[in-house]
This record gives sequence, C-alpha cells and structure tokens, in this order.
Amino acid sequence: MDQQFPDITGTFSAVTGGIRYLMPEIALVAAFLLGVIIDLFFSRRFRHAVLICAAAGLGAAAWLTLAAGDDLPADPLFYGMIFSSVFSNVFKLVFYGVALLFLVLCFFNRQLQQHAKGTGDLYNILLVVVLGMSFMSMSINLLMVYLSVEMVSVGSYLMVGYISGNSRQAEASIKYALFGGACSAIMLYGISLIYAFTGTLDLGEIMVRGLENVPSLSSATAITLVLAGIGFKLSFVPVHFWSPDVYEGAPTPVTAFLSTGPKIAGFALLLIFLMTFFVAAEGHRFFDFKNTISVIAIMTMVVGNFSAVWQDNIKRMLAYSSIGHTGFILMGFVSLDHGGFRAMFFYVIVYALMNMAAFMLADYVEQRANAVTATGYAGLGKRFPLAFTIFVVVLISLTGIPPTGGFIGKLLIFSSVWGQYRATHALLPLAMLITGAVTTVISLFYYLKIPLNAWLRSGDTAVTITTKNGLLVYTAFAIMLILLAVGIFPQLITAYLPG
Amino acid sequence: MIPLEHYLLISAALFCIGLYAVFTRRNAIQVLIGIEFMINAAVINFVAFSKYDKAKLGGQVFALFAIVLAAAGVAVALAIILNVYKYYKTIDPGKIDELRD
Amino acid sequence: MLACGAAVIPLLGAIATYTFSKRNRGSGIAIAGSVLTFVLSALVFYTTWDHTAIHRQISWFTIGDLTFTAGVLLNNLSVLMLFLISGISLLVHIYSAAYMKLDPRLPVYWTCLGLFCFSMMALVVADSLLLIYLFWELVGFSSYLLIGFWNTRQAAVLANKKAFIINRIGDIGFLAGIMVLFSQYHTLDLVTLFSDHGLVASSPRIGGVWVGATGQLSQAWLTIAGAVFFFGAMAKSAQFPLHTWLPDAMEGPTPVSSLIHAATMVAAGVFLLVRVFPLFDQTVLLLIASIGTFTAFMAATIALAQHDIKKILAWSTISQLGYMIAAIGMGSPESAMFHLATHAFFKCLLFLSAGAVIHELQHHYAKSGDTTDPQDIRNMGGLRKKMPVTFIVMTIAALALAGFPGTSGFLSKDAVLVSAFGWGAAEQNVFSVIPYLLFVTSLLTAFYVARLIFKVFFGPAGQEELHEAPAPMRWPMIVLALCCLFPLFSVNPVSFESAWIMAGFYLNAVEAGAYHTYVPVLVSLGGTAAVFFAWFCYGRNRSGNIFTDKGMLYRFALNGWYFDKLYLAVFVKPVVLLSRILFGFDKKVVDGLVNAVGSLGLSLSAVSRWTDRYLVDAAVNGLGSISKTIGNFTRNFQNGRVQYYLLATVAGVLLFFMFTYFL
Amino acid sequence: MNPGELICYILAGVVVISALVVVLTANLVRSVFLFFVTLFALAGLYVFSLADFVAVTQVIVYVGGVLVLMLFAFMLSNKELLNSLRQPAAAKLSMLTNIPAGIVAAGVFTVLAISTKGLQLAAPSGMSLFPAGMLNAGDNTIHLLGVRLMTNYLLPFELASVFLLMALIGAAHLARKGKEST
Repeated sequence: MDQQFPDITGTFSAVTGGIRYLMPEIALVAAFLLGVIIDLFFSRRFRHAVLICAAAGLGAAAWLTLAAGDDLPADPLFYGMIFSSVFSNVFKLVFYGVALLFLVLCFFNRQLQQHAKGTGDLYNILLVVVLGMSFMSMSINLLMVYLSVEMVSVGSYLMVGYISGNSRQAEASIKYALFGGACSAIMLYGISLIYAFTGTLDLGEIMVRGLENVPSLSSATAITLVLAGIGFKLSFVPVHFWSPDVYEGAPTPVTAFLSTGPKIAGFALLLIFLMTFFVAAEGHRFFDFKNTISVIAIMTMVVGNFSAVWQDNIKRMLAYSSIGHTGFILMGFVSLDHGGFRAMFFYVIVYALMNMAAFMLADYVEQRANAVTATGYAGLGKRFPLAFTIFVVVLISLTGIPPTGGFIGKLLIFSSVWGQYRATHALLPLAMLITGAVTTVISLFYYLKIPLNAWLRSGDTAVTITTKNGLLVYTAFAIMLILLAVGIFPQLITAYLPG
Repeated sequence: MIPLEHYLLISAALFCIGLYAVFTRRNAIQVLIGIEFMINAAVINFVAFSKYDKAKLGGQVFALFAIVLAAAGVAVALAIILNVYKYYKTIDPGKIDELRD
Repeated sequence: MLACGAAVIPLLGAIATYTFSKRNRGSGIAIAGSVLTFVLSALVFYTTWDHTAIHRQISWFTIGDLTFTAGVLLNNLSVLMLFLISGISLLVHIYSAAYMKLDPRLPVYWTCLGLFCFSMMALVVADSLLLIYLFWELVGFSSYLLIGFWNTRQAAVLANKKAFIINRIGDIGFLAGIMVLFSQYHTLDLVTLFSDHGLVASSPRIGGVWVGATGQLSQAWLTIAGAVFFFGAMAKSAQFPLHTWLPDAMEGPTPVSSLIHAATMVAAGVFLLVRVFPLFDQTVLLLIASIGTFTAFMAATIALAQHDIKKILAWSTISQLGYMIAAIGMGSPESAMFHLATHAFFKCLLFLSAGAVIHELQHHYAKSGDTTDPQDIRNMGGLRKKMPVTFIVMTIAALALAGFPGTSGFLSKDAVLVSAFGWGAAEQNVFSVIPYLLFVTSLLTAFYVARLIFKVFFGPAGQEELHEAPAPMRWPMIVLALCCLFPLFSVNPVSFESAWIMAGFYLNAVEAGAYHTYVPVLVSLGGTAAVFFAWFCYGRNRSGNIFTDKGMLYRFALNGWYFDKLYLAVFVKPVVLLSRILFGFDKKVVDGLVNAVGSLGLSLSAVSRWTDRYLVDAAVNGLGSISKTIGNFTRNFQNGRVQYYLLATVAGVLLFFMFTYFL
Repeated sequence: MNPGELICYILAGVVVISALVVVLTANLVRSVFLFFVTLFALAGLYVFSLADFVAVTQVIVYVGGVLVLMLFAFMLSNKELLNSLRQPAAAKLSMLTNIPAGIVAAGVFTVLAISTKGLQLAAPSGMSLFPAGMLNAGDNTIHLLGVRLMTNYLLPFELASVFLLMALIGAAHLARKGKEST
C-alpha cells in the first residue's frame, strides 16, 4: 500500500495480539453498550435491569482479571500505549470492588432511586469511569494518560451532578467541572511541554533522557504542571480546594466512590509516572521528586487533619480526613525502595475498604435518621446499635489503632519511611514521620466525635426513622470483619501483593 | 518558518490569558472559554513540535484528541451550567458559594 | 495451652455476656468465666514458676522477606502477672456483682470488663513486641469504655477522652521504639531480643556506634529507643508529665478504678519496662529513676491535700507507680515487680473498701434525698462502728501502703528503698538525693493514708442507719486483706530477700550492707511518727488542720501542681490554635490570612473588626465607590468560590515552584 | 522575513490580541464573538505548522460545535443579555479586584517564558531527539494521520469513542427533563 508501511498485516496482528490482555476492559465496554440499550428499551419494565447489567459487567471484569492470573504480557501492548502488570491487576480489582460497593450504595439510596430521570445512565457512566480508571493504572503513554484521566474526570462531573436535586448538588458539580477542567488543561499544557522538550509521548527511557537535555528549570516546569493535574485526582495540597465542597454537595454514594476510586486511580497513575523516572534513576537530576512529594505529603496531612477537626458535617469531615489519608499514602511514595511499594498497596486496599464502609454508614444514618452532622448524631447509638458499633470499628481502623487493617497499613508505611530515613538520614523523612504521628493523634479528635455523640450524648427525642435497609449495614459489617481479619492476619493481603 | 521557541512563547501567552480568564471572569461560560484557551495553547505546542515527529505524528494526533475531548468536556460543562442556572438564576461562579466552611 | 485458654476465656465470657445477657444479666457467666480463668492461671503458675520458660510460637504473617511470629512466652514474669491479674479480677468480679447490681447496663459492664481482662492477660503472655503493642492498644480502648461507662456524666465523658488521648500519645512512643528495634534487628520476638544471650545483650556498643544484626546506628538511637519505650510506659503507668489522666479516670465505677487504675492496667507500663529492661543504657536508666522519683514525691504531696477519697487513692497510686519506675531505673526490676505484686493487692483493697464506703453513703444519701458528695472525706466520720469489717480491712491495707512491719508493703517498700540506697551510695552527683526523696515520700505516704483512715473512720459519727456492705462485697475484701499480710510473700516478716518473688527473679545481690538494717527501721519509725502526727491533726480532734485552706502550698497540692492547667495552656491551646489557623486559611483562602492573624490574638481581631466597621462607616460617609471596590476586593476572596480556589491553587504551585527554583 | 513567516506572526498577533480582548472586555457578546476570531486565527497557525487536518478539525469542532453550544447556553442563561448587552458599570471598578489574578497569571507567564527561552529546539541538538525526520509541506498529513490512527493510536481512538458516547449520554441526561416531572 505504501512504502512507509510495508507490513500492514504485521502491524495489525500486533494490535490484535494485545486484545486478549484487555478482556476485563472489553467486558466493561460490552456491559456499557448493553446497558445503554437496556436503559432505552427495558428500563420501564425492569427497574433494576441496568444495575444488574452493570454489576454483571463489573463481576465479569473482576473474574477475567483474576482468571488471567499470571498470563501477563512481557511487552507493552498496542504500540506502547499500555502495559498490563501484576500491579495494574491489583489496582483494577480494587476499582471493580469499589464500583460494586458503589452499586450497593446506589441501590439503597432513596434519593437516587426516586430520581425522576432514572438511574440507568448513572450505572452506564460508572462503567466508563471504571474503564477509565483501569486504563489509568495501565497507561504508559501520555496520550493514554490524558484520555483516561479525562474519562474519569468528565464521568465524575456527571456523577456529581447526576441528580441535581437541589442547589447544593448542582453547585458541587459546577465547581468540580470548572476546577477539574482547569486542572486538566494545566496538565495538558504540561504534557505538551514534555512533548516539545523530548519529542515523545511514551513514558520511558527516551523521555527521561530528553528531559535531561533541557535545562532543569524547563523540565521542572513541565513536570510540575503534570503533577498538578495528577494532584487534582489525588486532591493533595495545594490542589485540594475542590474536594471538601464537592464531597459535601455530591450525593453520598457518589462521594463515597469519588473519594475512593478515582483517588486510588490517581495513585496508580502517580506511581507509573514516578516509576518512569525512578527506574531511569536520573529523575533527581532535573526534578527532586522525593523532596517535593515529602513536602506535599506533610502539608497535605497537616491541612487535611487539622481542618477536619473543625467540621461538623460528617461528609465534609470525611472529605478532609481523606485528604489527610492522601498525605499519608504519599509518604509511601517517597520510600518506594524501602518497602513503600507494598505498604502503599496495602494501605490503598485497606483505605478503599474503610472509606467505603464509613460512607456507607454515613449514608445509612443519613437516610434513616436524617442526620448529616456530628451533633445530629447525638443519641443515635442506642437506636442503631449495630450500625454504630461497626462505625466505631471502622473509625478505629481509619485512626490506625490495632487490631484493624488500618493499623497494619500505618505500621507498614511508617516503617518504610523509617527505612528511608535510616538509609539517607535526611531531614524530610523524619519530619514526615513526626507529622504522621502527630496527625494520627489529631485525627483521633475528630473521629472520636462520632462515637462520642452517638453513644455518650442523649439526642432529641423525635428523630424520624424511615424505611429499613438492613443489607447496607450487613455489607458494612462484612467490610468490618474483613478489616479486623486483615488487622490480625495481614497475610490475607500481603501474600498477593506485587513488589 | 518561525522558530519553535516563538511558538512556545505564543502558547505560553495564550495559556496565561486563559488562566487569567479562569480566575477573573464573572460568567461560567467565559471561564470555560478561558479553559479552552489553555487547551488551545497546548495544541499549539503539539502541532508545532509535531513537525519533527513524522514517524509517529504524536503531536498532531494528540491535538486531535485534545480538541475532541475538549468539545465533549464543554458539552458536559454546559449541561451542568444550565442545571446550576435553574437553581441560582445566575452563572457567576463567584455567587455560587453555598458550599463552604 | 492452658495460658491461651486463661487469656481467651474472658473474651469468650465477654461475648457470651453480650449475647446471652437476658437471664441473670450476665453476672453468672462473667463470674464463672472469671473463676475458670483463675483456676487455669493458677495451674499455669504452679507448673511454670521457677521452671524453664515456655515459648511457643507460630508464623503470623510475612511481608517481603520478613516474617512476623505470634506466640506465648511463659516465664516467671508473665506467669506472675497472669496469676495476679486473674486473681484480682476474680475478686473484683465478685465484688462488682453486688456493687453494680442496680445498674441498668450491667451486661455492657461485664462485656467491657471481660474485654479488658482478656487484653490485659494476652498482653502479659504475648511473646512479641508487636503483639504486646496490639493488646496494649486494646487495654487502652477497653479502659476507655470502662472509664466512660457512666456516660451520662459529662465528667466521665471528658475523663475517658483524656485518658484515651494521653494513652495514644504514649503509644506513639511505644510504636517509635518498636520501629527503632525492628530496623536494628529485624525481629520483634522478645526471646530473640531480650533473653540473656539475646540480640540486645550481645550487640556491642563501640565508640558511639550501636551495632545491630542488620546494620549499625549511632548510639544516640539506643538512648532514643529506650527513652521512647519509657515514654510509652509513662503514659500507661501515669508518670510525670503524662500522669494527669489517672485522677480523672476515677470517674468510672469504683471496681473499675480498683481493677484497672490500681492493680492491672497501670502495671502494664511497669511490666513493659521490665520486659525490655536490657535495652536501657545508663542515660535512660537515670532518666527513668529521676522521673519515677519525682512522680512519687509529687503525687504524694498532692495526695496530702485532696478531699475526694478516690482522688487520694488515685494520687497514691501514681506515687507508688513512681516507686516501681524508680526501682527499675535504679537497676532493680525485681523489687519493682515485687512492689507491683504487693501494691496490686493492697491498692485494690483500698479501692474496694472505699467503694464499699461510697456505696453505703450513696444509698444513704439517695434515700434521704441529700445531695452531699458521697466521696468527700470531709463529710465522713465515725464509720468505724458502723462498718467494722471495712474498717479493719482498710486499715490493714493502709498499713501495707504505709509500709508497716508485718504487712506485704513493708517487704516490698524496703526492697525498693534498700536497693535505692545501695544505688545512691554509688552515685556521687546530684542524683544521690533520689533515695532520700523516696524515703521522705514514704513518710508522706504514711501521713496521707493515716489522714484518710482517721477522717473516714474516726471522729463523731454523722450518719445513721449505715451498715456493712453486702457479703459479695465483703468477702473479696477480706480475702484481699489476708493477701496484704506478709505470709503470702515471705515467711520472714522482716526480710524482703526471703520473699519468693524476689528469689524468683534473677536476684543480683544488693551490696547494701548496713542499709538492710537501718532503712526498714527508719521507715517504720518515721511511718509511725507520721501516723501519730496525723492522729494529732485529724484523729484526735477534727478541727485541727495543719493546712489552712488559703495556703499557697495547699492550693498548689490540691490542684495537682496545676499540671492540667499548664497542659491546657501549653499543649491543647496551641493545637487548637493551629488547627483554627489552618481552618481559617482554608475557609477564606486568601482573605483568611486576615482572619488567621486575627485569631492569633483578641487584640488583633479587634483591630480587624474595627477596620471593618471603619470601612462600612466610610462607605456611608461618601467614600462609596472606593470602599465598595475594596469591599468587593475582600469579598472576592471569600470562601466557596471555585475561581478563588483555582487562584489559590495556581498561586500555591507557583510559590512552591519559585521557592524551589529561584531561591 | 518571507511572506509565510510574516503571515505566521500576524496570525500569532491576532491570536494573542483577540484573546486578550476576549478576556478583558466587559461586553459579553463581543467577547464570545472574538473567541470565534481567536479560534480561526489558531486554525491558521496550525495550517502553517503543516497540520492541515488539525486546523480543519479545529474549525469544524470548535467553531461549528463548541461555539454554537456556548451561544445557546448564553442565550438560555442570560435573560438580561437581550435587554442590555453591557455588564453594569460598577463592574468596571472590579478591575481592581483582578490584580492578584493578574499577578499570578503574569508570574506563570514569566516562569513559562524563562523555562522555554533559549532552548534552541530547532537546532540539531533538538532534532536528534526526533530521529524519524521532518514533515514537509508536500506531505499528505491526512494519509499519515489515518494510518497512524488505525495502527499506533487505535486503542485511544476506540477508547475516545466510548468516552464520547458516555459524555453524550451524560450531558443529555443532565439537560433533559424527567419523565415524570412536568
């Protein structure tokens, strides 16, 4: 056909060869397309048809990921677009799990179920967001990075504004969309600078060398802009401003999902981005990743935890606390070669579980007792003993007290940072350790508010208690058991972690 | 052919103009226009440097994707803006501040 | 394994009481479980004491190439603690059944108590620092539940929050210590680390370098490791400056105070220090000795001025814990353990007797609708005739606390003091004051405990129709009273060295010589003098009071040396202030700077308020457009606006960038 | 300076000046229409960078799609727009309030300008990073792009289609009225 492309069949088989490694993603797309059709034609007769379809798609994707097992490609797929590895598979399983929990939350959320326009589109959007997240954990090309980040972002704006049942939800969505749009434009500009400096979009050796060739100031500018874009997904300081407002305004199931799924996808992306430079071991010459991330981690922990102390609204408090957790997980990134890799994975998984459980219970209480503030929780412990018992355990885990998974996670992160400190005797790891320890104590102040109010204060007599949705609590209960089991037998997770 | 660093300068100027619009405009649609400026600034870079990348044409392809994704983003953002207008009767981002500490 | 069984039964009991508490309200199950635990512990104790240590472990989990193990370690130390805890908890269980009979949340009480006993016992038999840490936290958590058991009282809620947070602060020290040790030796197993030929003992410290199994650290880290472990123990064992939670923790039910805050939980800190004893170097030991002595002295002076019967006992607990800690610091962990064991019995008894008194008075006041505080010793008197059994057992306990011959306290206190004087003789510098301070403290102890007894049991009888506590409360007290006498510990009532507990530990002969003779004599004589002095002040005629209520020293002591206020000013307020500042910054991104500065001081905020008012006034006065513009300017930076979030974000990134690359 | 370069600079000038006016003018309608001018000038710049297909896409997608959407949204959301085309005069004073924003934007521009200045990327050192050679004015970029999109960039291409479908569904959902509601 053309002398430039002599072997068109060869190039094409290179593409088709990669398809078998994308079975989970294909399952998601298939479920998405099927869901669109079902929503159009059958949703009137079977209200939950799309939900079942989405759950089936996610289940199939999870199963395919597990079934693939060790069948991993040796080389990047699709001309260096993505790379499927053990680590991306772990992330993908977390995403699918979080999305399934989100579906459970949606199923029991009265506001969503009574939404006049139906919930079918939400599940379809969710599938695409999950698709984007799983590509975020695999992309090794800046085009794929941008595309998958945009998929997740735009999908998230839609999810936040999905109901728009009141002014606050609409406000949250516009804030999210404008902030996110600006951040992704900043990231795009950073990518364009990297392309201008290096001439390649592949995250790899050539790019690192190209960035080395330009003055360190230039490459630092480009990398800073890209990090700001990734930071938007992670909501670390100073790119965190949006998250408290959006988390408070969004419907609770969406908040639960956003503070878990896309955030973890952001960690996956950050990991890929950093590994590019760490593998080449030359990253420090033009950009001091470790110190930058250390400072960001410290600031993020301080801002998140200290601001949370003042919150009364539970969702807002959890939003700030999730900022604090972001800072904590970032500590693991600084000490990747001292066990931080494992620690980060472990913490991310445990964080996903406990965060989802916390929001589930917040949603449960919100729906049954109409309480959204800590002071509004007064005396509710006696009314919902099971829910609040679980809540206490989940909060204990979030604080990082044994015998819960949160404790093991914190222990692993702390010891990896300690290892980093031992290796370098630098000031910043020590500062991180101290900040981490202090903010852990601080976090006790606001986490304690919930049991304090629920159990130890007597509340108003007339609290309207509406319909039962026990399964939500039982799901949270199951998560609590997992957290405890993981706290006592960390082997349950560590045995399957890469790194 | 103008030198590549002039392209970089033009794009930097456009980027910062967009940034300024995002910070200051009192109308959400104009804020969106600012974001579009920032995206177009990146597109200038991609296109200008793509000249040297004949083998993969990464810059031009990226530019195409950026334009298409931006359009989709704008469509979603406008739908959201109209929803906001329903409740606030304004689309001044500065006046939409019910959610705060 | 019997020991595992002993440790787990309380947990099962806790679950069982929680599940099947409809009938009998859980008391039966709880007491039965407690009896079983005690029997098992006694068996374990009988088979293991003075035998070779038993150590069984399984692989717990693996991270990377590091394997963590879990298991039990039974040596003299742990079986003694096991026996002690199970014995005292059995008695407290029986006592509680009567004391808490009328409480509507009795099953919850049993559950928490069971959880506490479980975690405490598991703590003492655990064989790795990580496991100890785990149960250490559980102990803290269950005590949090128990202190706040009467959750309708605001004071109880505050007290348990305070206890929990102070304990958490200490836990960070513990965790830091674990991390240092782990990075040095890559194991947390107690036997591997701390046995006679363990890693700690065999790792050389040459030329300022601490050589470990996997590398070397500066010797400073050895000191730090010891210091942070001590820090952890300080919080649990209520040592200065982390002692303030303990007196407040008396808000819990009295049996809880007795079990947790006198006999067992606070002993966990001492236990930990004895467990990791080989780790401490000279600096840390000196620190431990000084802090312990200071705490002992300080708490004793505070106890002099308290009016609340439980508060007096609480401060005396702190003081006695100071003794134990000081003994460890002076390189005599065996006497610390001995004192721990004797103290557990007599302090438990003191609390239970106090509980009996409070219980009776409470009922009496409740019946007559009186609102007098049933815990204030100023309102008591003459109870000797109404509650003779209580009077006798409490007096025995008080004598033990004061260290009179014939009691167990005499033996253990002498053990501590003799080793202190032996140690002090070797010290040339200012630290040689430590044994004398401890001696003075023992006189103070005799005085305040005599004051307590005289105020409560002597003098004119105030109340009518008071009678002895019910039998389930009385009998545990009598049993404990017998345990406070010397025969349980030593056949020879005057020589602590013949005590089996001392013999059971590696007894490094105290080269004391003359101290053996005159220290016990001095203590006894001084104690007697102090008691007579107290009789002179309080017993003979109640108006006599050497402390006038207006004295500065008196107020100083009454308020616990003002530590709570100091902490409020030095620690709590800055934290609150800092979080307020950060909150303000986030709240009003840039404009918040004004508010942040404003929150720094009332005066500054007054200035900013004045500015506001001034500007508004100016607007009215015709400077309309300018002030509107400025007002608009400040309003622009108000919260909730996404554009200002973006501006702050970009400005933040820019500042960070400039700071990194242009400065 | 040959005519090509001159036109390039003129287009660049138009881009920057019109963008500045878009941002600074108080008149909303004028600013939206000047946005149109900026986009066209940008498309011209792309043509001069040998990216004719990108230029065409720019015109079709932005001018034909985005701008029209924005105008509609304008009409729907600014009822007073039809009455008075100017913002209230008081808004002019609010220029002062934009000073911090101006400082930050100028700061970003300074950093960007410094970090891209004097890179001499057209010089051989920059070229060496781009081993496959340069595009020529005569190259058929549409052909090249087509082949690349079907081979190297097939995965993002397909993924973008899924993304667009999702955005469409979502935007339609937000904009449409509920089935039951009036």
